[in-house]
Amino acid sequence: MAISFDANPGTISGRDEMHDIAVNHMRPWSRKYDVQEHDMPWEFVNPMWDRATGKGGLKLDGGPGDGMVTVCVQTEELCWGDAGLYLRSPSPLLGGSAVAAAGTPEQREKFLSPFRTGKPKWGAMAITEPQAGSDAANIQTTAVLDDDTNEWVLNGTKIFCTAGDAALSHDGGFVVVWATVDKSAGRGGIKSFVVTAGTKGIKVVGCEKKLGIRASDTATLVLENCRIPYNHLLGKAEVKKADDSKGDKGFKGAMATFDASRPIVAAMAVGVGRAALDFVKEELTRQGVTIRYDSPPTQQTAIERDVIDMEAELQAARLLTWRAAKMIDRGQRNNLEASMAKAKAGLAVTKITQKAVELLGPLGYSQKLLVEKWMRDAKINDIYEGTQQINQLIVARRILDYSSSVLR
Amino acid sequence: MAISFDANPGTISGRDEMHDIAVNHMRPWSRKYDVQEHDMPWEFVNPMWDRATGKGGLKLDGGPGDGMVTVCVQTEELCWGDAGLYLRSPSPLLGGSAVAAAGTPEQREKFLSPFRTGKPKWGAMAITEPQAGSDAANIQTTAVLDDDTNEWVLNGTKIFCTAGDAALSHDGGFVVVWATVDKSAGRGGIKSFVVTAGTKGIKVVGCEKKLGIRASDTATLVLENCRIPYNHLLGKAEVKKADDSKGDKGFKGAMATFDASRPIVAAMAVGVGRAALDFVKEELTRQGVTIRYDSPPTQQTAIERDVIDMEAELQAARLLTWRAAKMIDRGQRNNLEASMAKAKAGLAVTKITQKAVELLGPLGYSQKLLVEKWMRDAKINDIYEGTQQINQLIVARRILDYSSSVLR
Amino acid sequence: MIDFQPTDEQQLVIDTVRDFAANEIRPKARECDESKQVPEKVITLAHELGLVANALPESAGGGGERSAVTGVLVAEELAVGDLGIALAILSPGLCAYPIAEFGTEEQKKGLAHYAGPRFAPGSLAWVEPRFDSDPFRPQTTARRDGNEYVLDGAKCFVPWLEGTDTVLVVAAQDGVPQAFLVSRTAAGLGAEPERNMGVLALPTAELTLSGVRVPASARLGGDAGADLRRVLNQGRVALAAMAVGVARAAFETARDYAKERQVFGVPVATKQAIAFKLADMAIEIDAARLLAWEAAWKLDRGEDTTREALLAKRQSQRVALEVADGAVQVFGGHGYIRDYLPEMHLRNARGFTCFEALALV
Amino acid sequence: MIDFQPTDEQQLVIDTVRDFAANEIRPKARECDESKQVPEKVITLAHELGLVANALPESAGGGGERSAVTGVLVAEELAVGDLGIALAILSPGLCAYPIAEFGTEEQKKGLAHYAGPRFAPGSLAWVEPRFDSDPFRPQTTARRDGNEYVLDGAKCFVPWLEGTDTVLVVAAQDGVPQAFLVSRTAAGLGAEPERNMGVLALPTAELTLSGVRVPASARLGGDAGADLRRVLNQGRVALAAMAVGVARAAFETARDYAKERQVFGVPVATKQAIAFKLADMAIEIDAARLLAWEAAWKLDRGEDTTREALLAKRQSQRVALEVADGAVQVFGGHGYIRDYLPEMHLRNARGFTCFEALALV
Repeated sequence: MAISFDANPGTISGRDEMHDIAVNHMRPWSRKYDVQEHDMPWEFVNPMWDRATGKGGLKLDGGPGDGMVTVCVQTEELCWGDAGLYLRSPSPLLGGSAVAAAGTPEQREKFLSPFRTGKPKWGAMAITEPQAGSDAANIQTTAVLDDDTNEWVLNGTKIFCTAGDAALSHDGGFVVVWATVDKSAGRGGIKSFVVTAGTKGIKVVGCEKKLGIRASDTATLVLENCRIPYNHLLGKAEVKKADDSKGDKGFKGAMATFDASRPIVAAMAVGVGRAALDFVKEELTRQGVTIRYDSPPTQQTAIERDVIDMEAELQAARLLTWRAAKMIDRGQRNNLEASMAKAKAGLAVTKITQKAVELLGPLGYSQKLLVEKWMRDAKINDIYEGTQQINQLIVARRILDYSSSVLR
Repeated sequence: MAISFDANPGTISGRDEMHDIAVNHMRPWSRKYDVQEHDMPWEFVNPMWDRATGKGGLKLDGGPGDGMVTVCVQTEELCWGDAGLYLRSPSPLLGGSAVAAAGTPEQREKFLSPFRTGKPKWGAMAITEPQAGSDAANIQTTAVLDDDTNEWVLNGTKIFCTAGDAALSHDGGFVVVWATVDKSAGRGGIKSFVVTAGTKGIKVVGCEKKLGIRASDTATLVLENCRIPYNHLLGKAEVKKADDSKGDKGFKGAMATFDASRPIVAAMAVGVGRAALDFVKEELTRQGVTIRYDSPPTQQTAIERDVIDMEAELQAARLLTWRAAKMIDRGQRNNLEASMAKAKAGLAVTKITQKAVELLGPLGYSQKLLVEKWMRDAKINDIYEGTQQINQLIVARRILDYSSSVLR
Repeated sequence: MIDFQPTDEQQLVIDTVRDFAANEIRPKARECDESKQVPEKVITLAHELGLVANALPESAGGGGERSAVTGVLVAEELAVGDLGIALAILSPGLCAYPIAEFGTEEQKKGLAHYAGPRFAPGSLAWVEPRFDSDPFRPQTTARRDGNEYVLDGAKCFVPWLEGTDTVLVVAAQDGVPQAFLVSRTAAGLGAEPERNMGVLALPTAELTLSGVRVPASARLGGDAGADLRRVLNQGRVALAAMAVGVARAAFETARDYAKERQVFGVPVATKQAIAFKLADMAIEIDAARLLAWEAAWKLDRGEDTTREALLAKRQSQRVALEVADGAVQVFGGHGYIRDYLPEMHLRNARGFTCFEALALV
Repeated sequence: MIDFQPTDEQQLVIDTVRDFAANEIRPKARECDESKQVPEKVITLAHELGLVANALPESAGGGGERSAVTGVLVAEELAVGDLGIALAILSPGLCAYPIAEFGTEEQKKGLAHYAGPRFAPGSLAWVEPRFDSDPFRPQTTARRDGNEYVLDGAKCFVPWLEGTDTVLVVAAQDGVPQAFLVSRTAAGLGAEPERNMGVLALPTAELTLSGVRVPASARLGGDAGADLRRVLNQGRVALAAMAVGVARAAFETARDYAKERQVFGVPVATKQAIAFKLADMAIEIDAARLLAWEAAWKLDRGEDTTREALLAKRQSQRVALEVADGAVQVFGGHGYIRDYLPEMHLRNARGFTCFEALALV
């Protein structure tokens, strides 16, 4: 092992393949599905599904030990194409991550194998509730075991469920729902359950109208006596009563899903930021404005400095992302590094895309170009999967060695 | 009354007079007393004292209703000259503010009139203690009334006492010491006392070596059975037991001194910031670099933008300062606005002076020029009289209408 | 004397407009943003307040009380309600103010149109649709040809309300910016409705001018011309105040939400990370406002205000963006959805860097 | 494969230097800053670690393991101890590295001097004493005159340790930067000790060169010359790593203080305003480090690294300043006094924007 920034050939070919999809199947439809909010973007979904399920399939592995790095590189590429469409990718998405992380081999086979064949399908994860916000420990959705039928009965409301509508309205899809089996146990009572498309008692009551990523369906789900088989529980049913400052293995296990998903979200952010930065640089070049990396101090233009700083910030975010991803590939705990990457990428890309709009003047603000859209899309990365502030809090706790009860 | 930025003639002549002192009696000695830390800068003190006590005296009033604004304008001017020397001005300084605000007419006459005649003298205020930091309510210095002698007996240690050494080592000087007469009363027990130069039981045990404002003596004082007459207490002896969320009139009264002093500290900051910005602009002009306020967007240089932003930030800080000062002249409560001015000025000027060093390249970093000194001097304004964070806290409480127990 | 207190009359105006913004404008803000339509009824009601007419000469039926300081006070309060609607309400001033200040006697006859009982929208075409649009050096040109001027070029962000009949077009004549009164129906004038990221309640157009001919008398100020730099500065000061208004709207929305929203069992406003962010917003908003006031005060003295207007606009547009972005963060997930206002404030705030002369004081 | 893990050998070097910085350098930092003297004994001890010699060719008695990546790992750790002392320790490389990479065979004979058992300071004169010092376009000139070069100009921030016998002077020859080996005692060479805001432990000089004559053989690389842009980039990457080191020193100091310091009855680190500030510091430090690593890695591949070195240096010098300033704030009043380290970190951090080539990797 040695410090290296040389991507594996598999990573590079995976990136190139995604770039091809981004250019041919995403960019051409970006504006259409920004305007036609929530419509299913079949022009993107169909070829994406064909690639994923076709011969050769999508390469999701860059080679030995580089799997998650490759996923991040590919994610960046797709979100360079269009972050909203990316989130409508026919795939298990975060629901898949949860099943992969916490499911038994049988559960993985049962819920994930349909994604290798047939018609396009989607997975989703439902955590947030109307009154909980960032406070995942305060989940109100309940799961009660009906001993007679050996079924879990779920009740509650979930918001901000990305791809929740797509997941539930296409056969073979599923949503991983977080619910408590024992409110008195606090975090210890929180478990995750797989609810498949077609299950009775779960329904999509609406999709949010959003600032950006409008191609993505952000669903509100209501569960009313929604019954699922016992073995749709991910992990163990046993509740560990946890005092506030330690324990919580179950909850921590569930939260650990974020350690895997945050680098991916960070990579999404980097992709959107790069889209904007690439475009700005190309446009400046077209307009005859050169970015010098060795300009005399008194002659450097404000634009040059802006672009140089944008490049540095983007690369900083990207490297933090890869580092957090690489730790997964190495089997190292990356809770701190994942939150660092997410916090940095969300903020950096918010600023980069906002600056991109400014640098292009009136053109940047116009919907004739996609730059204004990228600014709107980018902002989600500063918010979901833990806001900027939540990730700062996680980083702070780790560097200070404080528990969540000491620093909150 | 109307919105106006037209200074009174009295304000302008007061400013000009201070500018004259700054140019002739401060700038020439700036570097000397930066190097000879803590030495008494007589080259500045003597002419300053002569002006203050001479015929005509220092004009400290800009005209009806503009007294505090004029003080701020003059303070800016003197700190444009040298903030370290300014803090060694032979005057009652913050101690004077406390006496003026909380003292009886007799006390004012007794403690302040010596400052109109004789040899140079100094006043000071002693609040901070080694373990208290920003927490003024946690003062450990005690004042006990000796009923037999009708004297207060003070015991404790004070740090960060600006001009404390000068105040105690020159006849007629005094230090206003904050102490508690009843620890069980919390903030309600905190009172302020005047300890005059020559009093037994108070001694200066050292002066801090500092980043900047090295001409200013920042003293550590130890009070050991220091006895002072009963009537050296400022305000009433009565202790109001205060529950944590309201009451505290005594403490609040004491804290109100800050409402008057914070605009002055803000003005000091603006003065240092202006010194740096003026110099940068002059130097750029000398070097043939022009700052255009109407440059074409793609041709604006990074330096132009830096300077324009520095100007805007400095003026923003100045206007917030004047507003907070003007409210005092109007008899309005300015707790919010004073902290806003202090927070903004401290931070803005920290950044302005840091940027000034950068803009001058190697020259900025060299001690051949004063710019590096101004950067060091400026930083104090982000720290004393409540750090940036303390003032943000005060602003936050006010805008949210939260007490100090709810938001801390 | 240095003072920060509006006159009693100004305070009355502030209070009136603040109420109007809260009760009439704000409730329509989201709906107008989504439907991309200006609310006719609100505009009519606002017109009855006489905010623009008061500043027009008495000879034209106005109040004769033009004041840039009063202008910024009004502009901020309106923008707290909604930026797009505020710009629509103030649009008559885009033609009327420059005519009142620089117009020939003949041109001033048109002022009554804007001071009258019916709302008459105005329009000013300054910004140009290129990445390096330079307000001091328009590329749109005006060439004298006999007794006419011929205008060529392109403009964007041109307010284009229903009922607009005249647009004041800024063009370089021999390198110097001048303004020309152009009829909406002039031959060679094309107007395409625009779609931008924000300010959607205000209809705007991208104009193309291909050999548009106007009579010599259509040049603002006739032979004397006009001081377009001053008009630009009036625009920058107005926009500075409106950016402050947008920032204030975002701040107040975020503050109220933070006090209400419970997370981990307490209002999020009790968390230092949120409380300090709100404190910074409040400080920056007040600071930016004072810069706008100072620039306005200087405009009222008739002095060159290029520097002060630039400083005020730069500062307030930065503050508006940061505050709106911060408000989105305070709202968390809700900040990203269009049921709440912060995302709209963010989109609106981002526009200021490229806005010029969308309103005047 | 993309990877962020140093080799086992590098990890050993990191651990060794980290211990050395903590145990030998840091305890001397304040004293050396106040006395403006370099600690001879520490330098000698550091020399025994062979940090520079390891990177020199085996033919000269070195370890033959020049690696920019190893260089940034070492530079950061040393700078965590103290910037001025770190620069002194690495100073032999200022002459030795460029000679090893670009020197003629004759010049390389001098390398043994730097690889030997006794510490031999090096010196490189790049920055010039003017506000717009431009490392790519030095104004100091070299003119060929017969079998000699004549050097004219001025330099500043020139490391000038006791025992320095040769300084490598960067000068423009026909507009192209080249480097020349100049004896400390050369006629026409003046050296004035400098006093700057920070980095006081390192003795530096301002040089004046008035018709300084050196033999043609003194040009680095002889007829072939040297790639000074590469040397500059090596300097920028080294400085980037050292800025990360200064930032880390400030951060770690502030973090430890915040956990200890009680205010209002709890450690200040439990306050979000402080805790979030520390979190931001940690994030930015790690991000800046990775940029420095990437630039170093690219240097090791022999590619042009102008862009990456610029990005890394800009980012890390900004981070160093912000973190040091933040550390002063975390310390409050104590941050301003010289009994604690943050004020020194702030002074040192501020220098990076004008530093060039004070150390090389």
